[in-house]
Amino acid sequence: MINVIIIVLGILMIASAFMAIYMRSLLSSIIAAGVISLLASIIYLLLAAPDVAMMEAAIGSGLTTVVFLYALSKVKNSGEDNHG
Amino acid sequence: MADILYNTSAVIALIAIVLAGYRSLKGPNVADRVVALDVMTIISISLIVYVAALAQRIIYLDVAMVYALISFIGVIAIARYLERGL
Amino acid sequence: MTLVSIIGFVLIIVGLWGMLTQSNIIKIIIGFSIIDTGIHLLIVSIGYIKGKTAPIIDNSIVKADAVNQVVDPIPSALVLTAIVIGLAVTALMLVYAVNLYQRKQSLDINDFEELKW
Amino acid sequence: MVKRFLILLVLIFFVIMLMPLVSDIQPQTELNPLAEKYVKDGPDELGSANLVTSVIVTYRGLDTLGEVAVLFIATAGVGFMLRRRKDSKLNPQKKRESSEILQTGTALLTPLIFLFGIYIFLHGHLTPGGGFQGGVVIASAVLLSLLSYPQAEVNHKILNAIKSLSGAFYILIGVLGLYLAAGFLDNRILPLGDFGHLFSAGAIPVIYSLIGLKVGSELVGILDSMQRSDS
Repeated sequence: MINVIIIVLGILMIASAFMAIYMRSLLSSIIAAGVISLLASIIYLLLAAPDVAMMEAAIGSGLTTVVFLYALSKVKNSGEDNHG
Repeated sequence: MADILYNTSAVIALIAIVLAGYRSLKGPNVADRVVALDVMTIISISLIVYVAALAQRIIYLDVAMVYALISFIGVIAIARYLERGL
Repeated sequence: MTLVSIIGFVLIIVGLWGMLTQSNIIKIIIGFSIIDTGIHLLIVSIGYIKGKTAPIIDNSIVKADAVNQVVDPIPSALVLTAIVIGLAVTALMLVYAVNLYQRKQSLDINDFEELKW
Repeated sequence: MVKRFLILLVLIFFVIMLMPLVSDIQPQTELNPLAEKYVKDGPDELGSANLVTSVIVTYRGLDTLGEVAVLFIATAGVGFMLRRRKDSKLNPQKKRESSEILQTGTALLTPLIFLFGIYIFLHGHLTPGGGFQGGVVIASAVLLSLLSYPQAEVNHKILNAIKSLSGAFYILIGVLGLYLAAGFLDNRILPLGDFGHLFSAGAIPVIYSLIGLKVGSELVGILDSMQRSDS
């Protein structure tokens, strides 16, 4: 069962990574990058590393997204369509 | 008996996370993706509790608490960004 | 080679591909953070031992028999500090990107050609 | 087109170069000798139930010191690059106020998140978590306040005081370990106490609390300078 969970989450992570790179709008890329670290923390827990899982849960899904968004809100006049 | 219960719940959670992931990758709108991210957070919490039950360690539940208490901040930040308040 | 190490390796390659092909600076930084996650997965997967549990001693682990029951604590400790540094470095790179944008009003890496030869 | 081809070539080269490294990772069946020593001697020697904590704080304490230094340098870099220009011609556009629901929820949740962060770094030697995680949780609480009250200002004197004092005391406790116990950042300067209780494991709770305060204040510094820089 553990292997099935790891395979499904891994496929989702790799698909999110491709979408994070090829998505047209920057905001969607940032959300896809958030999905990657969200799923990574479950894999850390399956690998018996709860400390790392807690770290990734706190940093990856919260603070990294917010830091990216602060930077994006300072450059948002660059002609990007943020609602795509 | 307990094995069947564990496996069934894991399969249900995996199907749910795949569906939410599909919406977060495809969703035509940013709002769709944000809601999908929020749904994936909730399903992840249940998966973490599942892993804790599978490994029979009560201390893993701390990770689920951190998740539940912290991870909505990203969604709030995206919402504030969309309404030009960040 | 284990399953998780394959996932980590693929993430590293995908992130590198993104860093090399994309021209938007923020996309490059996103590629960097994908590489970060891949490396962390790779390092944690080295310390995992099948069928063993987390290196935290409580009621469910006998203290004298802990050697046969827990996984390697050292990769966890390394990755723990690496994640915080990753966040700080990402923030620093984003600040550089914002400064570059204020200089030229553009985020395209091809517009910055002072050092091109 | 040529550029794409070159990138693909570089990537294939990279894969070939790293492939032996990854394929050498075999599923292990037992601990390597160093980890075995840490696991076998750690609980009796240092009294910490969480072995990751004992590796981070004491066995590899110098690594953690270097990590905190890198974090400090990165924060200083962010603050330097985003320093507020007094003579800025752009007047900062008015930010939209947050809604009533968010403000009420923030007022309810921020003390709870603070409390949970303090719980995490005080119990770093018993449960998963510790200084780094607790610091991040505290930074998230401040971030929630910054999101719902965008005009609010973080008190910089208090922030800088926490930053400097926690760093200084961290070094001081490390040096005390050099004199009173076996080496730098040794935790046996305080009595070890009963295994598995809150007041145990010597100085590990004190050191980890200081690390938590340091990491939390540094991250708050990064977030605050990114939020208030007008550009």
